[in-house]
Amino acid sequence: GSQPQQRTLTVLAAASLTESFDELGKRFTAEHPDVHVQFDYQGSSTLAEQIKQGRRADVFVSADPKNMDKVVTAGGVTGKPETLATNVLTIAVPPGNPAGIKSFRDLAAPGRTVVVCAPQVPCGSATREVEKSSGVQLHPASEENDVKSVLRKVTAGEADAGLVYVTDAKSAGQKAQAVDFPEAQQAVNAYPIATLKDAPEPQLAAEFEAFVRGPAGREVLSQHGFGTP
Amino acid sequence: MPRVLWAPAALALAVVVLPVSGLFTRVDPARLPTLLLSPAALDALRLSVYTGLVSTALCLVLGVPLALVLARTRVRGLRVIRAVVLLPLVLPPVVGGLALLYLLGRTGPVGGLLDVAGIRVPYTTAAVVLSQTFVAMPFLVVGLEGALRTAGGRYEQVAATLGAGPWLAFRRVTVPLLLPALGSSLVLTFARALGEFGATITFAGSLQGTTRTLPLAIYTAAESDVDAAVAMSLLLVVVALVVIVVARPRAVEGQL
Amino acid sequence: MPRVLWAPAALALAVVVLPVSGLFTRVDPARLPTLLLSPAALDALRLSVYTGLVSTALCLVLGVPLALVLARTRVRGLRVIRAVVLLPLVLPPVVGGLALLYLLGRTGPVGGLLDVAGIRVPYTTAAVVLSQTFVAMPFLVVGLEGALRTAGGRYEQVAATLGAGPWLAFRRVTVPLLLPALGSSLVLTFARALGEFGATITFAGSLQGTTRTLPLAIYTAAESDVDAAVAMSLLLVVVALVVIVVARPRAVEGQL
Amino acid sequence: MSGLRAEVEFRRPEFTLRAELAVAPGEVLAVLGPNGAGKSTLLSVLAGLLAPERGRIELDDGVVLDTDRGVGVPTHRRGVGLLAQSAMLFPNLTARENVAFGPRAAGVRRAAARAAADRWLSEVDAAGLADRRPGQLSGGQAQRVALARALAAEPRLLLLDEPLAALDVDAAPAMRGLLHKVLRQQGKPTVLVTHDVLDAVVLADRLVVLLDGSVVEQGPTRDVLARPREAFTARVAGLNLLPGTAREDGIAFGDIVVSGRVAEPVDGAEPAAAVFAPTAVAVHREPPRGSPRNAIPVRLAALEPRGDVVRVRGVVRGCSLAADVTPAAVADLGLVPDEEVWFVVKAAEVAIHPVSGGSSGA
Amino acid sequence: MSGLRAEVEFRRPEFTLRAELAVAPGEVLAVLGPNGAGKSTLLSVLAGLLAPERGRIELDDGVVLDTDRGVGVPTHRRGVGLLAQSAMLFPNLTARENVAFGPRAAGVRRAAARAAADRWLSEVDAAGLADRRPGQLSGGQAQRVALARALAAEPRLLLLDEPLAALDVDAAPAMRGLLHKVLRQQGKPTVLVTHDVLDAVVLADRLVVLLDGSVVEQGPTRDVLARPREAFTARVAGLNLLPGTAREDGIAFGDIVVSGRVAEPVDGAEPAAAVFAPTAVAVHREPPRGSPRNAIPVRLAALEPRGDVVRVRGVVRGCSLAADVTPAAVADLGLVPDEEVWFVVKAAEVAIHPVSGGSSGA
Ligand SMILES: Nc1ncnc2c1ncn2[C@@H]1O[C@H](COP(=O)(O)OP(=O)(O)OP(=O)(O)O)[C@@H](O)[C@H]1O
Ligand SMILES: Nc1ncnc2c1ncn2[C@@H]1O[C@H](COP(=O)(O)OP(=O)(O)OP(=O)(O)O)[C@@H](O)[C@H]1O
Ligand code: MOO
Ligand SMILES: [Mg+2]
Ligand SMILES: [Mg+2]
Repeated sequence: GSQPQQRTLTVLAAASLTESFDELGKRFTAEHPDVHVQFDYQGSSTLAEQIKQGRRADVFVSADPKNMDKVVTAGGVTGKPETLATNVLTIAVPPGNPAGIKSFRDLAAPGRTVVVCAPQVPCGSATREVEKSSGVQLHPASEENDVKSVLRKVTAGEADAGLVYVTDAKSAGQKAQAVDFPEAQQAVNAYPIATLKDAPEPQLAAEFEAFVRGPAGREVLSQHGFGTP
Repeated sequence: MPRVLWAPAALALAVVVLPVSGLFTRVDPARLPTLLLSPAALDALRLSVYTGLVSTALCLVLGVPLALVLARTRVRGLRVIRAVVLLPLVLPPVVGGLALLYLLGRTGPVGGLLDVAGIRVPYTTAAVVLSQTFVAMPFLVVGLEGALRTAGGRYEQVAATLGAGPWLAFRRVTVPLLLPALGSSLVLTFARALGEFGATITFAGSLQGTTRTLPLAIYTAAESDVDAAVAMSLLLVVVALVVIVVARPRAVEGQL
Repeated sequence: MPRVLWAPAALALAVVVLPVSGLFTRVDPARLPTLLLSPAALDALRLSVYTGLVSTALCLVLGVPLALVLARTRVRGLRVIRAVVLLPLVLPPVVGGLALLYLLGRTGPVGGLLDVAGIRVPYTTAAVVLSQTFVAMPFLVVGLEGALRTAGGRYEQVAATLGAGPWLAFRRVTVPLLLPALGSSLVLTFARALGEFGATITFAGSLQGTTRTLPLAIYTAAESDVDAAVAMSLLLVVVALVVIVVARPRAVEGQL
Repeated sequence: MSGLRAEVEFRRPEFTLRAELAVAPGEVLAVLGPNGAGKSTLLSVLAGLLAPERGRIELDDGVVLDTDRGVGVPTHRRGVGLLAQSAMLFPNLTARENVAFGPRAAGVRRAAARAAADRWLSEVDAAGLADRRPGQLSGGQAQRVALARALAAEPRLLLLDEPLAALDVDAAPAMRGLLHKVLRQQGKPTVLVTHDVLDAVVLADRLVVLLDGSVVEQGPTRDVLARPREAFTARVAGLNLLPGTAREDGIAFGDIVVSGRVAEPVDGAEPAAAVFAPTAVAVHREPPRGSPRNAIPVRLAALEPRGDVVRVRGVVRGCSLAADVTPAAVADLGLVPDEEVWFVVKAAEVAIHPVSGGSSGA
Repeated sequence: MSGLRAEVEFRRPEFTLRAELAVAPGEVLAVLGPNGAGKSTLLSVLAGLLAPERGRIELDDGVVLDTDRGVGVPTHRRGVGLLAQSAMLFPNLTARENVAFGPRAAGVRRAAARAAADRWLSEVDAAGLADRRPGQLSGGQAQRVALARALAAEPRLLLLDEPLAALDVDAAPAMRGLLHKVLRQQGKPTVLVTHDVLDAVVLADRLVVLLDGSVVEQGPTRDVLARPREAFTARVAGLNLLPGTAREDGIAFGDIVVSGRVAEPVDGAEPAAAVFAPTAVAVHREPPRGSPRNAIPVRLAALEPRGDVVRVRGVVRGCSLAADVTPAAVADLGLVPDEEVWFVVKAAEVAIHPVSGGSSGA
């Protein structure tokens, strides 16, 4: 639409938020017809680096506190980041669970092809924590750079199991099943949100932040499998 | 041509054709129109073709002279320059994007100056073009330089004896003789620009209509819907094929 | 060479050199040894060089015959084949990786057969090589085909009048005449293989020592430590430069 | 019959080559003809580098081409050696390696092939150039090496396209002598394209004249050159040929009568030609009076010194005649192009030949 | 002086070219020499395609090269036209476009350049080829177009490298005539490399003979050819030259005495040469008895028919002599290479010339 006085809000969000934020964006625009919300979904660390290099945007949502901290340290945000949502690991298996995986321990059994995230990325560090606390040592076939790559291996039938976030397993729909496991609670991942210091639209940014942290946000996020604080 | 060579040639073709054809059998034809005609896909297509053409043109205008310098002059340290030109080839594109960001970002030496002048390059369509130019340039330079080395020199001399200055000889003799190589180099350059992902997403970000080219859109789509990503790849492939099949015959297959 | 062309040539060089040099000024020399000599970096380096060389060799063995077929024969539908060969160039590497996965994965038509035979390609070093071969093949084929078109045909005829069969003529006449183009094409091919990321991570995964090549390691490192990533890029660049500067002069700069 | 036997038809837009020829082993067939007549094309067809629309080529009792039966032996198995108009030395090989290429292709071991190459190089007086690359050779040196390369391959059929054109006065006769020796010794059929009638006379047993893609004359060299039926052949042979209709003791060329010795009986009013050597022609400013001579009025076209004489070219009714006179005579007469002068020739020096059909003419 | 004035020294490993020459406007300088003597190299240096180690070249009163002062005008601003040994037509342009290239480069408008090209193409009798690409031309046709291209550029200095070598008997004289006309008309200096003494005689005012990179003879064409001081020149001129030491009425060549007409006074024991035409030489199996003739014992090296005569080559003490005899005589005598025969020549036919230094020899 080309209303006069169209305003644009730019949101930089972790890639795992793609579906839920797309929907939230639509709802927000419905409430503010003069606002166009632009999303850029990328890995949190890339976004953090871009903000440090002077990227101008209004809102940043990181998939982990670490990358948010980088931006905070660089003086990139106004106010204090708040936790927007949480996410926990689950075991994604191909439909029908051909390898018959029922627990985290099953993943360590020989002959199973298991794919996880690399320790450098948030889902990988969560995996490490679960391994440590449960004492189960995994022998993954691959340590992927992002959680979607893990999921892709599972949906393609190339892995017997993959450790992904609950939200990712959910987004796969029919192509994957989730096997939840209790040890996952040892590594709950938090998604901090903050308004950026150089925000061209600080007012709108605050409104958007309030909106996603409010009831609408909570509803959509939990629909997609996120936990809410 | 030795007959034996048909076997490896067929195998080479298979290496390319089998995976690609397998891929496209997976696309659900019923969903195809919806996937391809979505505003996101069309915006991405438009942006990709536009930036791809602009950056190919940039590579042409800047790269041809560089190839000439490399092939025709005897400056000290030419070998080092030649190696440097190849760097974007081996640099992972993401690192290339970081490099551009460090140079032209607000805190970068050049970006800082531009910022004062009120010009901001990162996260604009110009940044997409720059990323693509950066990664695609070596394709043009290397391809042309080889061709320039094998042919041309003697004909340029003939042109000089007919009174043609360097510029005329270049336009009327060197360029036409170079056309086949230029054609294939341009195809490679354009293809590389069209497929560019890592440097673009790092340096230009990924905003629909401004910086989200087809590969970026495919990547974004792949996060949620692999089928959509594959369908969009199909779009990219078709665009590339059209460009190649339509543009190439004259430049490349035309007998010289 | 017209003097005017020095200006764009210099600009072309700047497009490449400035970002890269800026990148390296950001690396902290004190941390460099630690970063580069970490087992992760060394493993990745070893794997990258090994797979890069193997896949370049594969491209050579398969791609040269294909280029010959494209340049020297008059089969119907040659133009389509030529366009198809270019597909990996434009396909986003991730999609290429998916294609390989669908073909050679456990559930794929070929992978299923292999699985029965107890052979598994994904997650192995072979998968890395295949990914690199897939994306790098067009570089060899396109580069060579252009060169084959411009030169060689008449000399092959001379060889035939001297009693040389196609194979001998190929080995002793075509190949030597092709060396400059082959040299530059091989450099491009190797560079592309060395920098390959998307297809590899999709098809082969990323495991230190087995499938995590330098670009994958750089990517992984970039998630947590950009400086480490840049340092490793430096390593990749140095390797590539060594290969180019050491290997190229004979093949490319040697006067023919 | 062994040797070469060929009948080919090759078409290009605006050009068709039709030729039928036979060359016995040890025999040399010279092919003459103006630029663009199809000489190089003929050699390419014989070598198998160009595929004729229609044709049949037999070599040493084997069929190497038969378009009717779909037989087409590829070049490298025909055993033909072709020395092309441009040397086309492999730029990446030294002169020696170039010459050794043929023997190597024939399976000769490296050392033996090198030795053969060195032998052939010294035959063409290029032994000192063995280690040079083609780019470091002069034009004539390259042509010599190419000749050595063609000979070293010891083909069953040798095709030579102007092999001596680039050679200097010392090299050309030496090379001509070498070819003479080699071609006889080896007992192979040879087809030799040349612009130099000398090559044809020295080297060839038989002669074919190509004009615009067609064979217009064919026969033993001496016969063809002695009794040329085509103006081109006559000019090649260095003889004048004036076409006309037969008369009692000569020919009528329009209102000009040229008398001469009738070599073969000619019926009156049949087409015939008067043939005479340029050396037999004197140039006069006035028609000579009261002596039994032929006097032909011509317009001077060109003056070309040839060694110790000057060849004076005159045109009469579109027909070109030559007279060889001393430079002193040219100076005395003050000859200048476009002047009208008289070409005078004694009847005893003129031979009258019958000419088939209307093929010869001005 | 306007015209060309050059003094150059160009070095390659194993080869050095040293030449000093001057060509006046409208004058044609022919350069003769064996293959590899440096003729093409000389032209390249004059054209500016090769940079000599040392040298100075003046063209029309301007200095285009002076290594001492660091002057080096690039080729395209020298205004030289070079017709190289190979045609080197631009493969992507038609014949007409090739010829129009020079005029276009000189700033002539498209239509005018086309017209000029067509004019030059018809001058070289290649009008019908205007729309062909070089790949579709025969060897001789390509050379004609290249000649037209070089002439159409209307250079200040014309450099021609064997312009007529590939042309047929009809084209060569015509082209020679064309060159003759053009070169005089245009009043430009021309350097013409040739292997054919005929070209030199017809076209050149002066002659330079290059041997192994050095100028060994230089002077008006007739003079040099009439009194060759080098065996090579003599052979080019078609004359025999027998070096020796002067005697009262001839020369002594080892124990062989050759008498003749002394053209210039020669002091006894000075180096001198006997010069005589091959046509003056008779071949005998036995030394002729009782008649005042020179009889030189030779070993037969080669027999080369030349049109209506056979050139018989004999070698005496490493010195090559030629005799032109009729084929009938060759047949009668049954001459075969390697035989010992006598070359007999009347003293009246032998000219005795003084020779400078020891430069001439066997
Ligand atoms: N590749 C080609 N395509 C089209 N026409 C050609 C081609 N090559 C030669 N021709 C034409 O075919 C005819 C015969 O050419 P060819 O080369 O056989 O002549 P030639 O007798 O060898 O002449 P020359 O004495 O000049 O070498 C000429 O009219 C020439 O222009
Ligand atoms: N590019 C080169 N590199 C090295 N040596 C060369 C090169 N070109 C020619 N030569 C050598 O230089 C000498 C002179 O060569 P040039 O081409 O000038 O001879 P030329 O007199 O033109 O002979 P021709 O009559 O055979 O054409 C020869 O010995 C030749 O082998
Ligand atoms: O930053 Mo992510 O959501 O783990 O890709
Ligand atoms: Mg020819
Ligand atoms: Mg030469």
